[in-house]
Amino acid sequence: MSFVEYSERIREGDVVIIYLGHESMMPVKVQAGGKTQTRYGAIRHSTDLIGQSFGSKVTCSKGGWVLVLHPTPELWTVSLPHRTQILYTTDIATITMMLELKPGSVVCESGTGSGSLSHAILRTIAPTGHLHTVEFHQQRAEKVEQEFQEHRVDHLVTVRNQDVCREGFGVAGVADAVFLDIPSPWEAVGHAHTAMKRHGGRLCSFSPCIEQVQRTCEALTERGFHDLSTLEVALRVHGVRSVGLSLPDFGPDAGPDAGETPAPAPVHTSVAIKTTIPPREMTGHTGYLTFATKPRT
Amino acid sequence: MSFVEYSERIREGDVVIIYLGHESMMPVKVQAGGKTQTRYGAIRHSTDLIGQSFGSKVTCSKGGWVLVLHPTPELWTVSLPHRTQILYTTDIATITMMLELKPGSVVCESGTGSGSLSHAILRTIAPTGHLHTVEFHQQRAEKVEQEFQEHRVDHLVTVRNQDVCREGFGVAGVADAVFLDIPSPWEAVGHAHTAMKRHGGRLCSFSPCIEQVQRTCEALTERGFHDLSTLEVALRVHGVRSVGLSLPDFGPDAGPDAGETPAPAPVHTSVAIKTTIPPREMTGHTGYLTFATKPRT
Amino acid sequence: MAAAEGTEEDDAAYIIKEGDCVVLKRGDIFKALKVQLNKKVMFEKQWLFLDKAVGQLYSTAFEVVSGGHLEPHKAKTTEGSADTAEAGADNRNIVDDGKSQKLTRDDIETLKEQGLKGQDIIQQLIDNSSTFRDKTEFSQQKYIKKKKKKYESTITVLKPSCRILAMMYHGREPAKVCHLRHDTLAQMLTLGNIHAGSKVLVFETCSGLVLGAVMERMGGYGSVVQMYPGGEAVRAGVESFGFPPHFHDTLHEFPICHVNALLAGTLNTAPAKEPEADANDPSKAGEEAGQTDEDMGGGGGGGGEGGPEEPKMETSTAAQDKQREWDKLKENRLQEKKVKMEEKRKKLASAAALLEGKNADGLIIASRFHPSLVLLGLIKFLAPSRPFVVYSQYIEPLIECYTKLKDQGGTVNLQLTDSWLRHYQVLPNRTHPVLQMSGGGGYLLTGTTTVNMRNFKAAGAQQADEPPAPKKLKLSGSEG
Amino acid sequence: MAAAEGTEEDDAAYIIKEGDCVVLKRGDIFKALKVQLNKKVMFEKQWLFLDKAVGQLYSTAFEVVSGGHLEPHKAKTTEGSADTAEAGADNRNIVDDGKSQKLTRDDIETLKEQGLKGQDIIQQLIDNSSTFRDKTEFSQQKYIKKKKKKYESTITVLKPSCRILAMMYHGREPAKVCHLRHDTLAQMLTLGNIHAGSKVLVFETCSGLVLGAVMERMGGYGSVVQMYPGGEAVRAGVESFGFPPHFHDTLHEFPICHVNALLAGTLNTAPAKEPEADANDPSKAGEEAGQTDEDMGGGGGGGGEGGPEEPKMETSTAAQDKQREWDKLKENRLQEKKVKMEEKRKKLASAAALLEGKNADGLIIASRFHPSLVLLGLIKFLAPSRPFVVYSQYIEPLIECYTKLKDQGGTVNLQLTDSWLRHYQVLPNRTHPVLQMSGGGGYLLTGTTTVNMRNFKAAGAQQADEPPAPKKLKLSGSEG
Repeated sequence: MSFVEYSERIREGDVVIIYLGHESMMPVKVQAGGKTQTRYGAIRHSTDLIGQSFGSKVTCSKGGWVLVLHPTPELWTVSLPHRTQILYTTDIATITMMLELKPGSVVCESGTGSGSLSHAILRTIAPTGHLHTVEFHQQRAEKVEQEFQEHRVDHLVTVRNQDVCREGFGVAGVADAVFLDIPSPWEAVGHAHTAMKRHGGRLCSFSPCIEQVQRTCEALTERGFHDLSTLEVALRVHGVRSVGLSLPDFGPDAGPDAGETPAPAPVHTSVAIKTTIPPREMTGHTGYLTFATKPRT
Repeated sequence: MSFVEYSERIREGDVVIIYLGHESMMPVKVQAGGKTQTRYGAIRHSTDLIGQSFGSKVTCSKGGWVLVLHPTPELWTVSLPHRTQILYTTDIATITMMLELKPGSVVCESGTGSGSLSHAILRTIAPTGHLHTVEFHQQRAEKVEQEFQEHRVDHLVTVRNQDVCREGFGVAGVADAVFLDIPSPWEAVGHAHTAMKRHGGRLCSFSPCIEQVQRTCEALTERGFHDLSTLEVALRVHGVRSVGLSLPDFGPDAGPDAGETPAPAPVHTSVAIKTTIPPREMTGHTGYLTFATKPRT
Repeated sequence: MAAAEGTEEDDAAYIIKEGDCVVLKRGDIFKALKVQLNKKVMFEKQWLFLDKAVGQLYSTAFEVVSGGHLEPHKAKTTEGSADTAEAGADNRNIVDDGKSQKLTRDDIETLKEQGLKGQDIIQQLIDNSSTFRDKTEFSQQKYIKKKKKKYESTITVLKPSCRILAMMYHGREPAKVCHLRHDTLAQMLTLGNIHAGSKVLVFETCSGLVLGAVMERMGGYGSVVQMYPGGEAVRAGVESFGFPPHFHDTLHEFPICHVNALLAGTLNTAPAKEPEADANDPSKAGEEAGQTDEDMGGGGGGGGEGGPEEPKMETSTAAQDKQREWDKLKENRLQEKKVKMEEKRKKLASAAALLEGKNADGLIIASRFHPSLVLLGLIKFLAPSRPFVVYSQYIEPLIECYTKLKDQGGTVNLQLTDSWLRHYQVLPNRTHPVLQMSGGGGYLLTGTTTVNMRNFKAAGAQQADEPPAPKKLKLSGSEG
Repeated sequence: MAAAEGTEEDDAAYIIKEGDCVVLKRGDIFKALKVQLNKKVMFEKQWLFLDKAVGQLYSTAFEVVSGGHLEPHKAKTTEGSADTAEAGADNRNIVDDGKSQKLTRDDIETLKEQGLKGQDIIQQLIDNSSTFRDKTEFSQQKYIKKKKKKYESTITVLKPSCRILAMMYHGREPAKVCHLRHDTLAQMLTLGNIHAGSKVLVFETCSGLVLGAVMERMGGYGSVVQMYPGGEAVRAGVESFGFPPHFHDTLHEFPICHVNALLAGTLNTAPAKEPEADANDPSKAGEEAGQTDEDMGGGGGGGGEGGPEEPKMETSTAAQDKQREWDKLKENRLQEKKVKMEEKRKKLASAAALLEGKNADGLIIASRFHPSLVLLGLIKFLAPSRPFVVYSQYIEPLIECYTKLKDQGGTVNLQLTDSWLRHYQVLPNRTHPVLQMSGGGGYLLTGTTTVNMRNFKAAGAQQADEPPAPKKLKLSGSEG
């Protein structure tokens, strides 16, 4: 397995996703002799995982069972250890398309954070692209670098531990796309410009607050970026339900005695329909995505 | 008829709503001997309208027919002559509830504009409330005053032609609620405070741009308003449709000859379902509604 | 400039009194209750007494002090006050070692014992956090929110209103109001043109919230008829509005199991002939029913066993006494039952009188019942050119409803809608939509009746109420 | 700091060439076409020639000058430039008397004849409007937008991409892509984990847009199998992407009418035995099908009537000549037909070979077909632990789809979603969401296959793929 290539069977050293139930998943590094505790009991790596097919059921020591899934950037996003606020798949999907990422793209990213977006970028630009990701927090930079190795994507990525606003991305004239998720993106717009290819490219800045967007748009316009476009995408998950609707009883149609004696409390029958219900609460805002095009310079 | 009281039959002097088709309506003032041209032909007021029941079909001179409806603030909103951008029913409904309007409420409003919201306020505060509405544009103030008369709600409203930011609402300590729809609402916050009852009340400010909201919220907080809440409501109208879904033809199930000869282009059958389709474009933003409570002073 | 000076208002209307229906508010949480002296009430996992709120003004903020007593809170509302702290640009310097808070749990307990209020404790926590200033705004807010929930206990006592009760129900017990969101209720009241002086039919299974909302908008003028399913009209929520007594005179109720009979003209609202007794006064029914041309059925029963004021006659023996007591008890019970039945009959008669003219001005439906059947049954009571509004948590039944109305004709302006509601945080340099939003507020089908509705033709009159579209007329794409 | 210096790029890749697939852009309007010399093309009600774009760089903005020729536009992009005008606080002083514009129609025509460009004309209009400055920002924008549409003709020539083509289709011809919105397509590609080196099945009736989008993400690595209904695979939209030729080697096609046969192991992809001729080379089928263990059916037919290089033999008479010509024509036609059939057979064989292992890595469905039947038919070709994504313009069929998948088991992570997309205007003091927004982007059902999918049990194995929830486990409310 690797995060950029599917395999059929689990091998030692793989990272797999253990599916425990709806929206409950955990990543596990497979090691010969290793053991992982779940609420259904222990999973013994050597016998339960290694050599098994991805997508298999694994019976745990307590008799319960779980599924073992092939990792994907999307499953990683819902199961990774949070070291920061992370980007979720809805925004990631939009960013990937609007930055026009594809195999071979060279991308600059800052900050790396917990690496949620980084994995999705790597998946899309493999096997011939490269990601330059900058993270100012040393522990986080080290941790994510280790994860890239474990996920077998380290050959596609360079992690730099520096302040992008002061020191930039550490590359010049190479990037097809730049992504900014930092508190003051306007301070990094110049560095983004430097990192990008002469003939142009796409930039995206993610900011939760509109004031950040306003300052970033100003900086982008000043620096000569065009086609500025700020947008938001919100995902709504629908629950599928069978619900009963009561049928009203309007009483007997006619007859001279109708209404003479008080009718007994009528027994209402009901019909069942298949429908969806929205979540009570959904993520209504993560951040604004501002896209821009760097023209040829 | 009046905009605050239903009648069964059309009388001279009434304003009625002629329904020409979906989302196509026009208000008509009924006058003995009057005549109104529609695309279906002329309507003769004396014979076609006066004495007829609201909700009736009227056959026009060209043989086509239209419906004549009782006016309501909502039908007025979709048929009134626009002299400005107007507020629509979705915002109006939210404003009415969040300002806690009800019979007897005293309300201050500025600007009056085309009177779309004013009519809805009057409907709700009748028969014992009062609306003080301020419009700086003289022509508009005169026109709306005339409409209030024609709609038989003039006893419930005072129109003032002045600049609310400089001169306020012309009343003090009487309002249960204040509504602002002006370019710089922050300049009118003090006047709103003055207009409101000592024991408190509710305020709403409508602004299209977030910068206006920010300045207004600052002014409200400074002036001692609390429970600030900024929100947007967007309405989506669903079209009801019967659509056909093609059924895929996966070919004959088995048999040794299957695939021997190229299958003819299969004739797909389809199933029909009742469903809804969203509009291609909907009103995604009219303005931000900022609500606040004036505490007892 | 004609300045109308405000009249000085009477404070009495704004003072919290024993027996008042009030709403407690803490943050975004509401609870409706009646003010009762010496009564422990539970709010947000906290026991408290409302005694000390009595005599205070509405909208006063209280602190819950020891013993669950309320103490008026002189400072301004605390909401947002701690939010103005300085925010770090990012979290780069934060190491999560669990050592950033210098105050220990014991310290906090001591502060609490010293009588420090929630807001002060939070400020102490912030001041003693080595990392708070370095946290991003998002993290700071999360922190404050968490701590607020834990330490703050400012409670505001509010006068109930449709706005507050609708938010309360949707926030705390959405299932009790069929998940009707407050802004959707707002649309219903406006699209239904609910106003003073009209006659409105309401069919709801929303605990009375919708009924109460309609009554608030009617302001005690006009009539509301609650069309109810089952044995009894349910409307506990109406009580929470704390309407003045005369509002209730405008409220009528009619069990839908009599709808067909009423439409067929066979509903007998005259005093019932019971096997055991027929103590009824036929004149009363007419009195209540008012100026209606209703067919009152086969006339009332004869006189009865006398009124409740029947004079007592004394006897001497104990056995007789006992027998008499027994008889009396029995008779009282019978009497009570009769009175109740008579009341019920009168109610039915008065509601029937309102419905019989088939000239209601509005119809509001919001229930767990199939909206299509309910609407088609009740729309017959509407006058022409009147609005109706049907709420459903699900869209599918409203699609059916829409289709059937289109087929049978007699309505125009049909519109099937839903809406989304978005709240904003507006703070200097930290303005953005609130991160969590409601996933949905339900669906509405609205329309206007026409004269055709009355001469309702079962079929074959498809879309007869739409004028024939001439060729030049471009119809909007959103209609079938 | 390790600074990697960028290598100097070859401009050749960025130069517009004859025969290139390009996209024209004007405002928010896009049009995809091939660059052809001396060819009049229509764009936004304007005739133009692309000749002068050839040799220019991509993303160059052009002005359309007289004769429909393009002229590179040296200034910066004009978008938003006129928006920075000063705005009046309100419209109070505006009287709509139709006299506010000092320029007459003739003036404007004169300006145009003088060769004034659209942007300049608009500026002239603004300068000569007595009311523009007094209009509110909203009115100013409306004015500029209207005028821009009328007078501006700046056109940008872009290199096609999934982003641009998806916006183009949704904006101009939504019916051709089943109303699939570009952000929904973005979700599909990400949730489908589409990436280089995988084997992806696509079933679409979106003119090839979805297929092209998948191919772009695969970058020419791996295989895409278009599962197509009807007689021929439709994918005009793929052409608009302008992929390099080797991309097309990764594209395969399989008519769904052979799905059952393939699954039953009865599909014969060997050379067909035709009544008139059986010119087939059995070895070729194997060659194309590659390393598969596929059951090739009953073996290929025998040799044929020789290859196309059959030597010609001369004869003398005209009649013979005619006869010969006739024969040859006939033979050529037959030959052509055979070649075509052989190609088709080979295509089928190669696609069948890819499918037979039932080990595809992804499945994307976006069509006007009933998604439930399509998904249940095609999911069988997926390897376990692989994502699938089904798009539908309507939610109802996906509810059915969801229910059936739940019933039959073999999938997890089922999620039924829709999304909304909101654009913002960000301008000093005029920041707000764009007033118009899309009403809906369609619905997606996504999930992951499990091993069970293979040993698919028709029924009785309800939700067998969900681990049994222990009592302490709180399941989210959003799952049935």
